[in-house]
Amino acid sequence: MPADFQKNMIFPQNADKTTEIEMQDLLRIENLSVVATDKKRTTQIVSEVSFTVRNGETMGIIGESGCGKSITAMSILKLTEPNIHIDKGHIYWGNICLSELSESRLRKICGKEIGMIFQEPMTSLNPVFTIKQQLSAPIRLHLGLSKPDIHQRCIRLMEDVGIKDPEKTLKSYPHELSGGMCQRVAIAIAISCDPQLLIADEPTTALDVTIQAQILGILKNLIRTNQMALLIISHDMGVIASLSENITVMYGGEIVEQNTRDNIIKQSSHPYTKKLIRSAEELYDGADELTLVRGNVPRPGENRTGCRFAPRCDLSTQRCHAEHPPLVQKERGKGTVRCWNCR
Amino acid sequence: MHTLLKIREKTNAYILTGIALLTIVFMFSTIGPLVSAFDPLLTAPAMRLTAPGSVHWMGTDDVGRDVFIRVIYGIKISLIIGVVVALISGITGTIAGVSAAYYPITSKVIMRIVDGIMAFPTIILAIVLAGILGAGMRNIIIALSISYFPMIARVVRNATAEVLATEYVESAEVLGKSNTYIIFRYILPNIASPLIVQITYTFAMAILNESILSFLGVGIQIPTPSLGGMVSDGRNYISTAPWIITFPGLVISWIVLSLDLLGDGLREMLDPRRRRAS
Amino acid sequence: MVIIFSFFVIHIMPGDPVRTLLGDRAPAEQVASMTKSLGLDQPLVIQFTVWLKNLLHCDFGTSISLGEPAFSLILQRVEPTFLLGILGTLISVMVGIPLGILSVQHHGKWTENLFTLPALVSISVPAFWTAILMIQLLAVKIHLFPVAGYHVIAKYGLSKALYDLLLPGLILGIMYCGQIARMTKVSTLEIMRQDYLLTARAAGISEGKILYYYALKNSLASIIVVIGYSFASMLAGAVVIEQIFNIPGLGNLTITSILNRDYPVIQGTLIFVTVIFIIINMLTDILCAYVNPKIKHEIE
Amino acid sequence: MLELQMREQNSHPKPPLLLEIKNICKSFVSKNSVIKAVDRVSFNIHKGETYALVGESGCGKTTTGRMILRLLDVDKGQILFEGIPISGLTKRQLRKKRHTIQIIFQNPYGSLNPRMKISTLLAEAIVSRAEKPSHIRAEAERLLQSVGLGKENLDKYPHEFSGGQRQRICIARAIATHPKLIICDEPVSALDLLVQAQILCLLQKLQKEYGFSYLFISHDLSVVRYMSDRIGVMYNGRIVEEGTRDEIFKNPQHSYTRLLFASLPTLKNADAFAAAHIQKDTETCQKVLRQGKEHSNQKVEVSPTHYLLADQ
Repeated sequence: MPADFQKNMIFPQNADKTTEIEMQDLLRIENLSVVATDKKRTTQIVSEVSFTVRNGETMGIIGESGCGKSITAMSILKLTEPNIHIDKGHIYWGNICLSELSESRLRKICGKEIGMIFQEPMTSLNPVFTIKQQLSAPIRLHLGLSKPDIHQRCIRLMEDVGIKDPEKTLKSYPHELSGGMCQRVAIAIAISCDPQLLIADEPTTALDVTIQAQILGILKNLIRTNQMALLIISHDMGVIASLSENITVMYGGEIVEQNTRDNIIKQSSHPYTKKLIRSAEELYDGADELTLVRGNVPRPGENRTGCRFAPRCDLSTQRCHAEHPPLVQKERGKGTVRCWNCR
Repeated sequence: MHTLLKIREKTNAYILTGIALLTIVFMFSTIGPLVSAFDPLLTAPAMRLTAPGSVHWMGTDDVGRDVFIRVIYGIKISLIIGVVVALISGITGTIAGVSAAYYPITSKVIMRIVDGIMAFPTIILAIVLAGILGAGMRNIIIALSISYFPMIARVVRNATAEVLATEYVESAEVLGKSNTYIIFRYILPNIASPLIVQITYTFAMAILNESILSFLGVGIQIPTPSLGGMVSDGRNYISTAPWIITFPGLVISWIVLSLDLLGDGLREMLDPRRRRAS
Repeated sequence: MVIIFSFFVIHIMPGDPVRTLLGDRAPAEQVASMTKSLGLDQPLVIQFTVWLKNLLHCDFGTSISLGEPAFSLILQRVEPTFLLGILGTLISVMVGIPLGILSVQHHGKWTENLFTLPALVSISVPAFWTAILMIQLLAVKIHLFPVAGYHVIAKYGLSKALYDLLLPGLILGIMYCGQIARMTKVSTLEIMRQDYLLTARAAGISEGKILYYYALKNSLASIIVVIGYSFASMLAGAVVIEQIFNIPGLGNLTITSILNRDYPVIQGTLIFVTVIFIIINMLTDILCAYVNPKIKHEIE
Repeated sequence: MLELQMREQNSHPKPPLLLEIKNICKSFVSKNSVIKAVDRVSFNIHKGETYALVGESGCGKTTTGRMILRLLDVDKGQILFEGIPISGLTKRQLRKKRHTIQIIFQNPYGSLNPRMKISTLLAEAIVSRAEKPSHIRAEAERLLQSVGLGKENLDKYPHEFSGGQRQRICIARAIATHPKLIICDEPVSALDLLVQAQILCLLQKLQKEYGFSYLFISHDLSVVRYMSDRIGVMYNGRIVEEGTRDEIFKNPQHSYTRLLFASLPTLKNADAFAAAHIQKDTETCQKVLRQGKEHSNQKVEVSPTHYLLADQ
């Protein structure tokens, strides 16, 4: 089914046009800026973020807390708090501009073409509905299957995410399941209508390492068998590295480097990425001394002349403090980087 | 200074409106006696049932007493009862609630008593208590305080239990701090928000219920002016002299509404979940 | 447990009940004989067991002013009060829940005040005052409703009884709808912040369905608690309304017995109302557990 | 056991014992069942050493820490701190002893009283020390500086700081009492990677400076590797394997320990990692799960310092 899925895909806007366009770019984010407004001021949380997720491809966004990675993901389906909204830029799903779509049409894409899972498995399922009720709701809504078909599909989905006793689990309520099980169910809900893209926002952060490994395994398996694209967001380099082909590194609300995974891990350019990789390696592989980066992550809304990493960077020059570097194509090799000192 | 600024930043329209409305009532009741030449108890049969006018701003009642000055005194009594009930039930409720959360054995006893009292509907309890104790301001205060302290005790107990479960209280225990220290420096400051909100509501409810008690004749006794009692007195003259009951009723609603506004506003402002989000 | 308390609360009261009954100037021997006849000279524990034994036989003692058994007096008066409570609850639910939901829907906009202010006003305005004004306006002036009184169902049928209770029920309903609206708003707003609604949104469930079906089912448990509580308080709050509308209900009985110092009846009504209060609490607990299985899990 | 200890002391001259835990048990009773949170756990901590308890959530490591602090009482067994049984102390004695063991919690947002200024928070800790310094404020400034924060922060409230900074304040509070043992309950798991490194380094630096011991509780093997001298791997309330850091990392024996290692995502074989897990690990996990419930009390010794619990 996944193979001809792409061919049969019809967009509600202009059905005949889509068949001609080569569906390469699944999700394209262009110059996305997100702001938070309260009574008195607006704070820029995400600025000029652009990236593309192609069909069947996996993209990982890594960054520390407060770097805007989750907000970026949430803005795609407009799931942010009401006071946080897109200021500039566009989000394209194929050739539909999601950021200009009406609420009701956006909801038709949510769940059907794009699935999403969240960080806290224990709170991401509704406590007053059974697993079956929650799992069958999007199936009924988007696919309009008959009751026995829905049940069949539920069972299959449960098996897909590695749940041993699907019939019993379907009847239970979320509080009767463990965190790992809840996350499996959440994944099942997200992929229930065979979306082409799965957005996973810190899917394993709240889980134990052994469970994390299982969930990562399940995700890997799913994207391979369903030929699904994945946008995974995490602060954990290990998680990102194990799932994504391309990596976007975010810092202080903007992209600092973008490249394939191997290039990021082996020959990253930006000082921040370097530090991040180095720290991860040291922790995972064991080191007697840890690399230290002084200072703290900038808070959204702090003054923003110059490079955002400059105050913590060992290589920063006067120019770094004075001028904000643009995100440019690297001179050698693929990828983009935002730094005055490395091109 | 810093906290003051923060408070101003977060103050919402409800609180401001509530405070403004309360201030007006308060001003009214302080300035009122100074500008009005009448005595709240002085009857003037000749002037009975006079419509509101330039002399009697709110008219006169069935025995010719000036409604305006009686309303003013009624406000005073209502406010005093409200404040005292809120304070008494606030303090006893806090003591009961904190000790119930803190000491497991006391907890059982106190919470049984609290549950026992709360099993009675508040108004019935207050009426019965006031009926048994006899009318009069002191007894009303006692009756209302007994009726309301369980609610506060419960709120305080739950809030305290929440605070006790936090790691910062544990960190104080690990430092070897005494229970008294923890209660005063850790628990009380951190349960202040829900407590203040609950006390504000109690204030409002006490005023409302005092007027009900007085209306039913088990509250403030005649001839002392009370808002509820005035409505009761004016009942029979509603078609001829509606002003007798209109003004006191309006004033009760005014006071209670402003306190409820204040309470809702405070709750919204002090809500820990909102604070975390900001 | 609570029954024990309803006994002791009354006995802890300051003042000798006999003195209260007979007045301060009653002769000493009359007080003594009265005390004896009421069994008040015996130790508290024995008094309590006797009282409890009688209680099990639904015997609250005999009314002093009316000379009838308190229990049958109470039973006679239950009908209008219950009917009034049910009517009031229905009205308050029908007004309160929509008000609450609408204020959630308009949360953060100025229009929110359109729905929260009426709720606030309904909590704040004293019911006895509105009742009097309403009678004057709707019953006396335009004869829409009967002014006062009550026709027993057995004699006159349900519709007549309901017609009598419509205006008082409306006033009670309006009085308590504020609380229901407030709870609906607060708990639904709380639920709307939960992560699981994010999951539902991400699955493409429409915003309307999320509010009316998903979130409301979650907040239903706390709304039910308030409904149960306001039904119970309505039975109590009927005290005032019954007085004004001259309805021969429980509240009316309470007030008369308090004013007459009719001690057994006071105690009887108090226990009766309390037992009903407890039954309602139990019912709401069961209902909550049914609505929200997680609560059931926590209780177990 | 005793023999083992003696041999241990013969082969390596070790610093004196600070904390001895002997067969402690703790169960929690809920209405339906009894959960054995900690089951026959024994280990020792020497002066100046870092002992790590590794395990996943619910394995009983946090409960163990809380029992050492006597925030919880033990059901069975004994905890000796400097040879004195902790459970035997009266409340007053305990309060006087409190300052010798301190704790750093996982969540830096919940472990500082939000209504207190930093200066008060620190002063509160300083005065509970046995001998009090004459200038509390000066001492507070010194403490702040030693955890890498400026003294201008003294008059701020906790909510003005980031997670990493708050954790520094927690550390300052913990060391303010001059403790002999600090229990670090997942001190970095709520922090970002780069901040984690900062805090871990700070903890190491302070240990060198003050010479206290750490009981380092964590679920994260990579953090543990950096911090610990000896490691106890906990599973289902029991220590299933104990050894020095190198022994555990180079030669893990128990299947659960191995599973933990296998679950650790790395950068080197990232691609293979997740792929490998889908088939292999559900089976391994099931096996481990079965084993965990049926451990005997018999210890299999790998080396004088390295043992594991035998399957039944």
